[in-house]
Amino acid sequence: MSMLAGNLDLLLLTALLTIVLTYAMGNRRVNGWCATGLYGIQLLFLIMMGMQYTQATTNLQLFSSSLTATMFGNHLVWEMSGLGWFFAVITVGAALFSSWYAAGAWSEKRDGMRLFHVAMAVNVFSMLLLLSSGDLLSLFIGWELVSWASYLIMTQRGGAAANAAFRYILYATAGAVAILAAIILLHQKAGSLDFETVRTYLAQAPNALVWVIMLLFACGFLIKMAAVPFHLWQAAAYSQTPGPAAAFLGAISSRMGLFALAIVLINLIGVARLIDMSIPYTFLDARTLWLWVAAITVIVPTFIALTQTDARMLLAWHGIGQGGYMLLGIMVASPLGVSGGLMHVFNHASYQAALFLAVTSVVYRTGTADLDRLGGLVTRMPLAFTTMLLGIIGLAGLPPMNGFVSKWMVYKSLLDANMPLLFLASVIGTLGTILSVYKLIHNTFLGQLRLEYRDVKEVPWSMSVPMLVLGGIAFITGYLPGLVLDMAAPAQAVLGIAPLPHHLGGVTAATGSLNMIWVVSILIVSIGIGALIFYGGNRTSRVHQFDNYAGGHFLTADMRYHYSHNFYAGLMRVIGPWYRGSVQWLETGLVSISNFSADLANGIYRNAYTSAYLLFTVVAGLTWVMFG
Amino acid sequence: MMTMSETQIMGYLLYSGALALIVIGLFVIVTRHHLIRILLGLGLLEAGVNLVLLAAGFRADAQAPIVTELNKVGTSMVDPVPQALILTAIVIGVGVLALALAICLEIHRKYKTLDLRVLGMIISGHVEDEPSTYVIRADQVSANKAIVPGTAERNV
Amino acid sequence: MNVDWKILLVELILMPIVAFVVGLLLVLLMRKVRARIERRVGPPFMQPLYDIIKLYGKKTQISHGFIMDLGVIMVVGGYIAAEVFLPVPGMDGMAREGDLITLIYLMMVPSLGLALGVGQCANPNGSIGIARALTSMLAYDIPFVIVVAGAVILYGTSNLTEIIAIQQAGGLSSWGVAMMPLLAIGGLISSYAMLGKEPFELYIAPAEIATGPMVEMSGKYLGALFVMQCFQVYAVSVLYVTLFLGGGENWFTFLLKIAAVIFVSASVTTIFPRYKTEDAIRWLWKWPTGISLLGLAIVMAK
Amino acid sequence: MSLVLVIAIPILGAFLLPMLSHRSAVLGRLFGPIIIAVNLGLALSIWQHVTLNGPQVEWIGGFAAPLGIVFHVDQFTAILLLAIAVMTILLWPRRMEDPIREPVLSLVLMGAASGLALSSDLFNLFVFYELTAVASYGLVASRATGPSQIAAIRFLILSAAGSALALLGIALIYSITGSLNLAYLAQVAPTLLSGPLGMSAFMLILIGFGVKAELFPVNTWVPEVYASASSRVSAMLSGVVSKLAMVVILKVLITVYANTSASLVMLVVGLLTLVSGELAAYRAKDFRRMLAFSSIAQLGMVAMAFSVSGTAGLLAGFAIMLHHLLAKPALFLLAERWGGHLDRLTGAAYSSKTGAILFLFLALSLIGVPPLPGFWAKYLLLTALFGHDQSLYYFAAAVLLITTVIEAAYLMRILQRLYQHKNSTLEPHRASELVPALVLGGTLFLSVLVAAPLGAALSGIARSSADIPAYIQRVLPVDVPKEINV
Repeated sequence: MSMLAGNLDLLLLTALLTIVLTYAMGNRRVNGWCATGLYGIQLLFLIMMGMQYTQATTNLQLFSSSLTATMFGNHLVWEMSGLGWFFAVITVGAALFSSWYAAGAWSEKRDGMRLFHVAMAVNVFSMLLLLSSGDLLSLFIGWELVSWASYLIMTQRGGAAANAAFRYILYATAGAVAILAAIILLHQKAGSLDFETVRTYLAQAPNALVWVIMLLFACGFLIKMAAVPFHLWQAAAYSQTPGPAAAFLGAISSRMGLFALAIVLINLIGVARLIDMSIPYTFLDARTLWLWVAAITVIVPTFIALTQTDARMLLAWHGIGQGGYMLLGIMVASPLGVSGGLMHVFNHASYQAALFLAVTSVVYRTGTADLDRLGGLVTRMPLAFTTMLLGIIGLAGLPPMNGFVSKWMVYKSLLDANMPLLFLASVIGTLGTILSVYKLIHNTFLGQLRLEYRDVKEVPWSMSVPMLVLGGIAFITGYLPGLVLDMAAPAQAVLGIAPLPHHLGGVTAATGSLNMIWVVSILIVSIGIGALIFYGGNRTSRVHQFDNYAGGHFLTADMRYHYSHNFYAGLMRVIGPWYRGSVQWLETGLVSISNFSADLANGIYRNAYTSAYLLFTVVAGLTWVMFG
Repeated sequence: MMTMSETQIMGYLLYSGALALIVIGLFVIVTRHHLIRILLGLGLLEAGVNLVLLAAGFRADAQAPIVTELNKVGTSMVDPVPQALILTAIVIGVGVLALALAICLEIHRKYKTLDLRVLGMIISGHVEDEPSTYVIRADQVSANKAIVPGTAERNV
Repeated sequence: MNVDWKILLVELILMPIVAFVVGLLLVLLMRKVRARIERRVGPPFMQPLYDIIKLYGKKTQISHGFIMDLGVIMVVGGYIAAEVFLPVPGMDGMAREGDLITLIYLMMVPSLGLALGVGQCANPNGSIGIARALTSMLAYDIPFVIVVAGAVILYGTSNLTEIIAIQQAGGLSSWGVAMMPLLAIGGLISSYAMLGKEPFELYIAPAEIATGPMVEMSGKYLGALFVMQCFQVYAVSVLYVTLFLGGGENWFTFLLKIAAVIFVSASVTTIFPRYKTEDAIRWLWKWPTGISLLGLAIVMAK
Repeated sequence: MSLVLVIAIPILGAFLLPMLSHRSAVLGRLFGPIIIAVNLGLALSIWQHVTLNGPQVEWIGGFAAPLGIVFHVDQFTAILLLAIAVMTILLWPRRMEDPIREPVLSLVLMGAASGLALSSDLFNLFVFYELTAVASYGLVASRATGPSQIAAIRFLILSAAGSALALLGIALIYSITGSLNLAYLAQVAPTLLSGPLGMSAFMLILIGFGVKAELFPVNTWVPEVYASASSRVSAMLSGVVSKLAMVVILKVLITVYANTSASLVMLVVGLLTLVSGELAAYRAKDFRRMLAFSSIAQLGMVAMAFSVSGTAGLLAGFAIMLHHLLAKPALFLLAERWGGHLDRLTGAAYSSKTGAILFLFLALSLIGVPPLPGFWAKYLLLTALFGHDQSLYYFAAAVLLITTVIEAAYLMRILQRLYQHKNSTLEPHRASELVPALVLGGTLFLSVLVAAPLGAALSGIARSSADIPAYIQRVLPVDVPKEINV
């Protein structure tokens, strides 16, 4: 056991060492490779931990670290559970690939790589700290560290990025104070903050109090997840972050909210209790409430993404939407659903990172991510195209990629739980995703090639390999989803959900099963047959990419005929009016209210009728004393 | 040999006088804008407060708290503590007043005015858009004069 | 999983072929029905097959690059894969390895392939066509998904063989069309919209080929699309039969039911004029969706 | 060893210093630091003595309470004495354009402040408070720029009027009870001072001392003074003097007006102070003014903490006070170069890196980011407020949480400015500002590392300070008659 305890210590120390070394090495090229190696070591430690989770009996095992403290009667402990482990693996993996990508040719053109790597390392360290928190107070400490670390990584580019990060940190602080309020309330009522006590207290606490605590917690954590109506900050902040860092953030950062939310809602309060807590005057209960929040979070950001004209913005908005699927799956709280939700965390991390890296490669070569200024790059950057193709198939949740598996599990669990409308909502989200990701790949890689990008080259191997590997992971875990399901099993056990019977290929159940080994193999074979049929036909003659016509006229390369702007005009004519931006108004309103009252307060101090205040106070005070 | 009722009358007189002084003082401080007048108001206020202290220590048909051969320790004396307090308070008040007047002189030398409104505008008007280590130049002051006409002339 | 590998292999080979043949017949049927309504004679029996062979044999085959080829290959391959998951009398194929939801998403792969292929053509008209195609996919899939949800909740399973078994066990009264008539109507409309025929044909726009996915599709590219059409018609009608008409007890009734589905919808819808894209969305999100939601409510109430 | 020395030595030194510096400039320049060093030593020995054998009481001139003057020192007082000495040495004027005035006044301030910390009878408190006030007027005006003098005179008028009112309150108390000794008052308060007259006495004292404690609305001098006085003086005022004024109020509150509606008044006043301070700081365009407003807000928090009766409130109050005592002077020292309109700060991080890092650290601590000490202070305050089972206290906690967001807003906005553009016109910090600031910031940082034992010790101190009966026992060993004269 001591060896294992040392394991978490080793992990945290290595993460700390990563910060120190990346700072020490400064802007040298080797810095990135060193960071990558250190992440590799951390991943190794995590895998060594994962070895312990062999069968159901060991799934609940905790890896305790020697890091503890006692503050004002609270005993803070840091120990990693299966849930934390699952997220930690994804975190370190995402950091590994991102810094690998950043270490190579990408860093040549840039300065300030020290800040980049340090920020990444700080993020990883604080996330590991959060994921290995053993009680609510240490959870909060880790939470705050993560928030500020993300601020650091978002703000590094300055300018617009700094503004987006500033907006983020305001949201994050608001969330943090909500969480703090909940924690202190719990501490007052339950007397302690370790999970066991809190769980037993909440079990017999009055409903009203549980409502308050749950809402406070959930608001705080949902802000990090950027769930509707807290979704405004995320896309801007992520899209302004330097490419690889954006890949890292998009892959895992906002999932920390999911992690904490799962602990509070599923582990501490418990689904049964959630179902009991019905909302007065409605037929809803607390669980349904969160399910619908998740469903709306699936739909709204996805259709906002549909309207974006910047590739990074588009991806970031989809990241928010995908978070909704995870929350849906976890809140269904059936074995299938929770496995689906957790698995989707992994899958999303893989293809989202791949997509961000692909877009970054395009930006690296062309200098823009504006979907109205690109096109036809497939012949120039085939590897980036391949990555993006794999990525978008995963993001859209179509076979054979891994995104399909996890989404299938979520759909199925919703149908099994007789929630057709939620199922409908999630499918609508998927359809919207298909539309928008096709727009992404079409406007970037397909269609007309602009003259200025005529002799654009593929990105160097140091950049293309990591993103291809990520795409490969997305495919392999789609082909053999059992791998990820095995990883998710301990997490599920920690959440107190019955284990999901699965095999390497997927899930087999009487009411409908999914065996991706068969599905994918058959898809591959039949695409092979399709190829045979195709190449069986008469031989084709290849024309040049610029050789094109429209309406009977030959189109020369210098005229723009790439149909990219306002791609879904017809659809927008229908749903365009539905984009109200009411949440935007809410935010603006709050800001202006605070500005107004601040001006008021400032005015009090500016033209200070000092002695008049004094007299007034005296009179007021004395009257209060006499008559109050 | 006073009667008890007269003692009460005395007390009422003392307290009401003190109250009057305090109210006048506060009134002056609040309503006047000229520094010297405000300082005078302060003086009134302090005097009123001291009077209250005195009244607190007042005792009918008693001697001054000084032990001489004709009034021994046994004989009834006025409570000495408040008088000590009043002395201290007066001393402090004088010190403060002196400092205040010194500062007033400095200010008048710089700005040629002792009108608190003008001074207030100087300090709050410029602090927002200038470095707080600013220096007020004469023309800026004259601008302030323009805002409140004739303030520069109205001085001690 | 203890299955007889030889039988399985035979099924896997046989099912797509059957699907193709039946699909040809169904396409013929549609064209005949339409011709009759328009008081024409209509094409001869083998016409659909002739078209495909002709297109594959054409001399001018313009390719705009590998992705175009890949897209077309995905179009055909995706449907071949999909057919294997559709149980037909006597052949379950892969139906136990992937359920209804899997099938629906497999049937989306070809449309993605088509989109990729057309996108590579760099023809603005093609891209416009794809944009319209995807839009109308969003339009007709919403009612269709409601129907699917209702069916799955009614039968309590998303396993197609189970669904068929349940209906055949209960006899006519337990058929989907009897149990959930409203959903059956919604399903019929949306699944017909899925075929891209009148009145939802704007994105294919055969009349004015200049704006549609096919604009750059010459020779076997178009041929592949014809093949896809056969598979598509087959898959959609079989799916409908499986969900609502109790599947096929034997091949005769099975084919009869499929033909009936196509006949009814084709003969009804041919007389309608074509919708603009946005009108199609509005219409599909109003009527079929409303009907299906009503049906869903009834199913949930049961 | 006598407590009086702590007060006497600096004041004596203040009188000697001019003569000495007339004799020889070098001696004059050395004299002040020597005095402070001596005081530091005294404070240390007091601290050690107190920690070894508990709180100490000293009757001046042998007169026993309630008539005599009493000095009382417990661990918290000792900490205050240490803080005063340390702050004075850290903020000691280096650049002597006028070798007499500032040093003398600082010494007087030090002595008076120590007296304020020590004395435990109302009139002594008043006297030392006035002394402190005079010294601080002088220090504010000593910069000899016009605005600083205007600020000084406005400050003076407000503060003098306030202290006159405080004296009125004291006079009322005396006329009711006939004594000014806090311990004695604590005994007789429930019977005598619980009436409206007693309460109005408290109101007057609160308003009077509230002027220096930066309580709303008698704190309008704060932005002007801190913006125009030299930043060392601002640091001293916001760091030490305001705290001591707050301590005076605290002494009156917990001894005389414990568990009356006075604590409610305290809460409301604190709440208003907090809100107005944070909001004003959110809109302030001048760096020093912003710091001033944020210090107002911090003192509002202290007031809120003290409004919670019992150990929890005291603990929270002490924590916030000590944290602010370290953080805000450091920020004011940074403001020596960074003062003025916020736009000047654009890119300042590149001209002085250390300053920027320090600002970042202090800002995060002020916002309350765990595990920095500021977080624990806020945590304690929230715990105290939530622990007090009243809706108004819950409301106060909610307001505190919301204002935290505003605080984050204005501090982050400045941080963002600091790192914005590489080209900065600002000259870097001088060592004479950076070194003290770094010392203060370093102390804060160390306190992170030893957070756990520190917290334990602090709660011990709070527990002992909250124990009023023991205090009464110490000050009034013999049970004096309840009534002297009325």
